[in-house]
Amino acid sequence: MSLNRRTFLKGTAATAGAAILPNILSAAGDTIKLGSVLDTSGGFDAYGKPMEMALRLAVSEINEAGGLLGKQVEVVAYDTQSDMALYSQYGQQLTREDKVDVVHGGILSASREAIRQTMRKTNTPFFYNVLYEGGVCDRNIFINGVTPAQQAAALVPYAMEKTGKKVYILAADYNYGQITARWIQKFVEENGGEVVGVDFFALDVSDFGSTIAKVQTAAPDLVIAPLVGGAHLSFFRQWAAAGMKDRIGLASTTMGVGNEHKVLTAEEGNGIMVAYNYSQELDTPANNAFKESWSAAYGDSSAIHELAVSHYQGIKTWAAAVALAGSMDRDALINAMESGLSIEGPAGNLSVDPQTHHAVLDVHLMEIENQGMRVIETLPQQQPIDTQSVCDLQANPDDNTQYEIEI
Amino acid sequence: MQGSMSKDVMTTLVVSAALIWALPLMVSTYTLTILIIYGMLGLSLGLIWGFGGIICFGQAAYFGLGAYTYAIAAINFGESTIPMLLAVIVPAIFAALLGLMMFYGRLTDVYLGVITLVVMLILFKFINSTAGPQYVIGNARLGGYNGIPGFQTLNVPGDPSAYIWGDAYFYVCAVMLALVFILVSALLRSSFGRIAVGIRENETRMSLMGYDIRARKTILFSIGAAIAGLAGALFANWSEIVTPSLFSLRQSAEIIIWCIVGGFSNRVGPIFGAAGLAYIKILLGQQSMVDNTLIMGIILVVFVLFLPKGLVPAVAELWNISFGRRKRGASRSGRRVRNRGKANG
Amino acid sequence: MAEIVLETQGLTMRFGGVVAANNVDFTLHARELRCLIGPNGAGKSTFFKCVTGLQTPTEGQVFMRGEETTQWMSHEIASLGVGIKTQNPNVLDSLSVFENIWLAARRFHTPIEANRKSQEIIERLALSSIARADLGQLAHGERQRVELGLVAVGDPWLVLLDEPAAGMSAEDVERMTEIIHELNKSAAIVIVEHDMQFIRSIAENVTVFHQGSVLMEDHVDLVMADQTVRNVYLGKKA
Amino acid sequence: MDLSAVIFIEILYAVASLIMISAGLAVVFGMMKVINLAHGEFMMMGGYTTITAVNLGVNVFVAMLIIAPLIVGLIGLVVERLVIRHLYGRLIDTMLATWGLSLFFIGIVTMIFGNTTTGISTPIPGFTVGNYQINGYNFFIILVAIALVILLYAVLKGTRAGLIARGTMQRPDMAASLGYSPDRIYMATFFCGSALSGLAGAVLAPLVGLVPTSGAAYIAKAFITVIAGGPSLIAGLVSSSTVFGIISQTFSFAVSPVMGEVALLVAAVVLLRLLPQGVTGKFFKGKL
Repeated sequence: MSLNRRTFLKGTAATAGAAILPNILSAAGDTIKLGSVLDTSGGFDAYGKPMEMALRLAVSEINEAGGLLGKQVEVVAYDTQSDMALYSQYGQQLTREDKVDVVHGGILSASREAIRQTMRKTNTPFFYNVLYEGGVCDRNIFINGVTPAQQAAALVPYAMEKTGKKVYILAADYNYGQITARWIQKFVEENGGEVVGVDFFALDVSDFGSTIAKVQTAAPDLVIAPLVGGAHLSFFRQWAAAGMKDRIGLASTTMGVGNEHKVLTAEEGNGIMVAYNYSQELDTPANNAFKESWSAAYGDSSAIHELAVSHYQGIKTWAAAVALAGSMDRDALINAMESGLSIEGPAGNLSVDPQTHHAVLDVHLMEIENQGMRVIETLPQQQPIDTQSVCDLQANPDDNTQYEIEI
Repeated sequence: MQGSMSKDVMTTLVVSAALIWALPLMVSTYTLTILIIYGMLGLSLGLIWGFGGIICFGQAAYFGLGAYTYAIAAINFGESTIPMLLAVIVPAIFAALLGLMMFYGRLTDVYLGVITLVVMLILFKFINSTAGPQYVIGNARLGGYNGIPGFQTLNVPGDPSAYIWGDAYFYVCAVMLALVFILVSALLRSSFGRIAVGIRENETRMSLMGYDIRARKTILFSIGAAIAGLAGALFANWSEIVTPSLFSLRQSAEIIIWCIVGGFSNRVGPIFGAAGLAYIKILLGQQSMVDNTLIMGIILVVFVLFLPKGLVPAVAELWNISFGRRKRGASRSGRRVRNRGKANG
Repeated sequence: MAEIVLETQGLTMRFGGVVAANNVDFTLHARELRCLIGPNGAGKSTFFKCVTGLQTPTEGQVFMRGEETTQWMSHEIASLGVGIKTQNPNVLDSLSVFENIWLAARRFHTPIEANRKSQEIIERLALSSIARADLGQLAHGERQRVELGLVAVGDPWLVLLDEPAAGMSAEDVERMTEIIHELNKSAAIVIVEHDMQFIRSIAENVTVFHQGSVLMEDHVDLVMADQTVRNVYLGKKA
Repeated sequence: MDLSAVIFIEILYAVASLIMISAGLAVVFGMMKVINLAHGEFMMMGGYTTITAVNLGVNVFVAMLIIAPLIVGLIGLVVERLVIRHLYGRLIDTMLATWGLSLFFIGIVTMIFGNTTTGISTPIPGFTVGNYQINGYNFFIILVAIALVILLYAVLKGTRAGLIARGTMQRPDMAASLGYSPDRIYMATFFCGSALSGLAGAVLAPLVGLVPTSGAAYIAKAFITVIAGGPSLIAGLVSSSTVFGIISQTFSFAVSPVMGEVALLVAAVVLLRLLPQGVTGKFFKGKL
């Protein structure tokens, strides 16, 4: 139980002041305004709430350290309530009415696309700090989540070595799932393996009985499951309930980014192989310090997840760039970001790839163990090779596409 | 009864002109635009349910269909005039075909509700499963769950590079809503509209009078879908992205809730219900103290307990009590909806 | 002999194992007035529903002015110029008397003509004082009268009435009788009725239904005097 | 051969789970003609009740079969007294109210439990059929569904309360004319309906990833099943669940789970087009 009532109230109480009064404070004009759009209620709040907490934490740390360019950072936050139309709405509100200096936010790819063009048109720098399918090429946006190639390149060889050569892919039926499945396929074949089946599932499918039987018919050694969201969690439970866990290996590129592994019981989750930028179990000084300050702000640190840390690191990267640029000018900021900037975050070193505006970061191979992610191996400084193969913002600064990468 | 249509048009024009002038002084035009679009969507359901007695749980289907039709056509044509027309025609034809199937199959009442709901869910699931590269219409990738971004938005007819956006777009939407409202008013005053109300009241009687209720319901249903489709196209232009959530159960439920809150069976109720609730939702998103789902839930429950007739009828009643003028339309509508409930129970 | 306006041949209606109407042959001539009588469950209402298109008979045929209407729906039959009134007052409760009648008139006339026609019917049926009232607020007798107005406004040549006098006061019944006679000047009329008093006051010929079939068809006085008919009634009703 | 056994069991499971998720809605709709849009959230609360009870050390079967229905039934009772009671006979007002309640419950549960609550594992191990492993818990759900149908039948057919209930279903005014307070009948019905929803949520809890918004996934399916079943409560529930379960599972195996769901929906359209009053509007008329 990660967010009990007491800690929740504490958490919200800490942020309440800033949340209620954005418009009043903004009249002053001597603050730097950071806009935030996240789903902190409704179906995607498991992702959004910890991200919002990370945002508040990062901003209060920045402000305690004296702010940026001598000004305090003020958060203008909107709850999109898991409603796609509200992204468009608040995207406009942030840029036209609140006239914020930067926007951090968006969770699902659709929500990013709903506001990306608005940000571009209004010259508002936009940070999308979420693991996603890769391929966005736009000088106005910075993305620091891991992309499929970064994950699959690490996860597939490890999982195949541990289990065997025959792989079955079960993926969420949307952009992320489709693209990730292709990358998995590529890496399986590069490693001398064979993909014996690929199935896609709409995000509201929650009954996997027939799928589990089908997988057994194909008799793979390994199942890789980039499944997304609450309904898809049912797969992992039904897989365990059928007693499949000890027969066929299971790996995922998504399970756990929203702390899903804490919804599964220990016996259901144990042994699932994953690869991310962050794990709560990462035993580094940076992570321990981060967990401590999180606990100090919110009571305990169990709500932290991959996306929250990405968000935290995104804000810290932005702050570092503002300090380096020495002004709030958009082009100065972008130049600073492109200067090979890097920060040390809870998940390790993170640097900005000037060519793609994506991130070069550590990818950790992990196994789920007792509702935590045990780090097995760290692959340092992985390049976003998928996006790099299509996007070069140095050569084409006016590019404004989300590429679908041919493999 | 006759002759007051011109008065009706005048009132609509004056009131909408006043609102178009006054509201932007208080709320940003961008926000107003979406409120207007939702208002039009509410009106589309109010027309078929409130005045036609067609219980439709899937009105979002035509909203989504309009938006997708627009997006797909705009990508292929590279301009907006034909796509706007298609966005009205395609949902209307779709609804007409569905209506033929439903009404000629003698489906009524809650069974209609289920069919419309199911058809919407089928569309939702279909659009959701089109993420793969094989789902292409012309140059437009359907994009599955992530939807379709990046299509041509509204332009001056004949000049694809003259975009209508920002404040201008608000005025376009406002005028569109006023036009639709006048057309709906005219429709309801016409024989067709009065016969539709008769059918809502008592299908058997109307068919014993010699009216083919199947054909008339199909036409009305199709008109409702056309309006929803227009709202969908306007939405697509506003948000610049269309996603399958337009077809979702939640979207459909919200449309019904707007209409109930505003009051069925009067033309302005669904418009104000939609705009009001959507505005509350937008305002709520600015706080993160208490879960917004919870607040919305409490608002709705309190509302139904204390203003059971809907907002506009309640206001009208208050007006009547204060000024003592009996206005049949308003008081009657409240009662009718209740009666229908009783007939089912 | 006048033209035959309504005819059924071998009309049969089954519900599962129950035969509600059995092989009914029925003929009605222009401007004739006929009552259908019989105890409860005798099949007269089923017969009425089959003829008016509210139900489709299992077997047999229905003809109106020589045209077969067996499979037709109610609105198609009504469009021929047939006025129909069902058992319970079947009106538009939340609309006014005028609006009700106007809607019926509009089916056969232009809007302006319909206005005139509605006004005329309202005056003829002495409904002027309540023309603006909603039907839901009216007394039972008034609602029945309005429904007759709905039937009359289309200038029908055939009128089918199911229990028009049910639950009405003596005064209302008297008025109803007048209206029916008035209608009968131009239309053939079939009335399904229980109330013998009313039948005697209005009809000459009656058809007696029993157990789904036609038991007897003759002048009302002869029928009333018939021992079989009396047995059927007394046997069933005792 | 093994595969066909597996398919057969999965079909039985699909039918059983449809019966489970629709029963609560069927009772409330059948008796009161109230479309309870908070039905899914009652199920969700049944799941959370079970998890909480198990964490407090209660035996998992006791938690699922007794505590969850009881608690959710009581919540239903409170809701009925405070809100629904005022809205009887007003179909669309109750829709508005129950939609509001569903949002309210999602919010409350989120505030209490957060959105990452550890679930419970299935209490029954996996099961081997030839070369296949299947979910042993499926059998439990099938058994519970059968028991539920028998129980419903026994109550409606064999008890005085059942008799009153059947009377009320056919003629809402009849119970009143026999001297029973409709108020109390409705109260009892809503309690039973909520308890059944709670039971369904509890029994399915070990198989789904439970989050506060889980309920939304059930309401449409349950509603479609209930309406397609038609006026007879038990016969309708069983017949439409059977039709839909077989069709959706067959398509799930033959094509994909998404096609399974689409097939279910298409079947619903075809079914209602052919039988506009639902399955039992035409067959099993007048049966329970």
